[in-house]
Amino acid sequence: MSHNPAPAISQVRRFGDVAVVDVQGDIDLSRSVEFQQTLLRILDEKPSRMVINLEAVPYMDSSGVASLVKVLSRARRANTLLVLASLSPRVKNLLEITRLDSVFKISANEQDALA
Amino acid sequence: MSHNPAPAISQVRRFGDVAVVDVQGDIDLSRSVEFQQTLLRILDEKPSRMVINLEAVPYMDSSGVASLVKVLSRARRANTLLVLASLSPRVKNLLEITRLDSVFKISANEQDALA
Amino acid sequence: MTSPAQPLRLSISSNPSHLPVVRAAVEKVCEILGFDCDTVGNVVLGVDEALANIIKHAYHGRQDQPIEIELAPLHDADGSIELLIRMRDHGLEVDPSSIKGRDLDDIRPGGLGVHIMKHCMDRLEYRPAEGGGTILTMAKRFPTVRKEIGR
Amino acid sequence: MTSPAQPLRLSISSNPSHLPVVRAAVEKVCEILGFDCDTVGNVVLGVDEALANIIKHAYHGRQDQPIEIELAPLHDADGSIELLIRMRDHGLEVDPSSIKGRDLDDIRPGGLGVHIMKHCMDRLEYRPAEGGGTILTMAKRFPTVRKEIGR
Ligand SMILES: Nc1ncnc2c1ncn2[C@@H]1O[C@H](COP(=O)(O)OP(=O)(O)O)[C@@H](O)[C@H]1O
Ligand SMILES: Nc1ncnc2c1ncn2[C@@H]1O[C@H](COP(=O)(O)OP(=O)(O)O)[C@@H](O)[C@H]1O
Repeated sequence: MSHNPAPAISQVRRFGDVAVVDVQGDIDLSRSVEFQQTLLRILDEKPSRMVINLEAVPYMDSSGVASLVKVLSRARRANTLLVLASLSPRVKNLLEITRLDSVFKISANEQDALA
Repeated sequence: MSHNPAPAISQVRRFGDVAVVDVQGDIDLSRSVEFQQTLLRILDEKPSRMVINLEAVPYMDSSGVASLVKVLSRARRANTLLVLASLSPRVKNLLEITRLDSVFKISANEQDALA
Repeated sequence: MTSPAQPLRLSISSNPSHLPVVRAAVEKVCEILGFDCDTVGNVVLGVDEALANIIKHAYHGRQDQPIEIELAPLHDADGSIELLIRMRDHGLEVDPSSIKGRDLDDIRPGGLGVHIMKHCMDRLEYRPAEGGGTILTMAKRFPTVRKEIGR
Repeated sequence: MTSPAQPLRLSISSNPSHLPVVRAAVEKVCEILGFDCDTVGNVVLGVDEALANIIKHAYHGRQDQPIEIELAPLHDADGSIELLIRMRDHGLEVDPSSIKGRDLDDIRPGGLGVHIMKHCMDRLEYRPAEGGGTILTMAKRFPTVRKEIGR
């Protein structure tokens, strides 16, 4: 359909040196590159913690997961704690299938991710 | 896809001689015949009022509207008051386009329809 | 990052159970193009009514006949987009002038499809297809309203 | 009222922006067939991963190449349904034996698609197509669980 896809990151909220990133819409091959680039840019500011709120992401595929893995390894080097929050059932299923649910720190909701 | 479509009427609730009919799912050419037949069967019991609750109907096309017009004319002959309740935006739009919003008695919600 | 418009095609048989699938695809195309919610609803409705008429009138209710649907977004220089929808059947050829909506004041079941299609779309054109059948072209234009601020 | 199974076809170009449209269509097909929610999600994911691989590997990221997708529900005598999904590309022919998932313990971006497809589908078969390109056949079977009581 070849239109500018809507940006994956709808909002970044900052609480001290914690960044909470709101993601919006399906993350697939048409949006994962932009998704990753924006996340890496936020990481460049070296927050102590980065919470990726996936509540508004009904669907993700392996390209989105690959972006998250890339961001995780960069976060580790930068000493940023990366937390995924509010996974929808399909995103949760994807992380289980790829056995990455034990690699990422995952919180049921944003409060828990900030605790 | 040619599978038995799910029945259009998910439930009929009776309050004295009032029948409240819960409809579920899109009503289009693949389901409007069954939709109409079931409604006419309920009318055969000559309720004083029949409320068709369309809350769970995201979409309807002209075949669904045709069924409703058929049911309305039968209801008038049977002295049953027919009320459509809880229209979704698209169903409301359809009735406006076809100018049938002034022909049907329409209530914003079920309570109003029963009042 | 705007890429050129690329069409998408669906081939279904004239079975009403395929209509929800086409609606889902059309809805998603409109969403991706950035159409507002009311416009999406109208395009979906217009396409559904056109297909229902092909099934009922061009194929007299036969459920195993082919229908091809093409969805082609056209990006204009002024930034507006037109979605072009082409439907081809291999059924009864029809005199385009015979396809018209009825008087809405005459309240009876049926006879609303053409009226709805005209209301929902900007353009509507029936023409005989080479090799038999009919090509129906429908178009919906709308300005690009994609916000620059993240949504 | 059961009608015979009829296939539905989608033709897209190898543009990732078409993926959401295919997912919406596949999801609706699965819903109509009565698949449970988890199964629907897995079929949608399996199809999306297969298409992403065609775009990335068979077409090396070129966005204007053709992909055809066929969705065919097969009704078995025992009341179960198998959804057969066939995808055809005209790209680089591939040695089916070279397509395999990687070790999941090796945590790095990428290399997950084939593993996901195998997990999501019951059957998966790549074979060279006549005239070039590849045909990928995927199948998902599940028992009919449609309740007799209205839902
Ligand atoms: N695709 C078509 N092929 C042939 N005739 C058609 C087609 N679409 C519409 N018509 C004609 O136009 C008339 C009006 O159509 P419509 O407004 O949809 O009402 P209805 O389908 O309920 O009759 C139909 O009765 C039919 O004679
Ligand atoms: N449709 C295809 N055509 C050619 N090669 C493919 C295709 N699908 C997968 N492959 C090969 O299989 C490998 C594994 O694919 P996959 O598990 O999806 O991981 P990734 O795509 O991230 O490399 C790919 O790297 C590629 O070499």
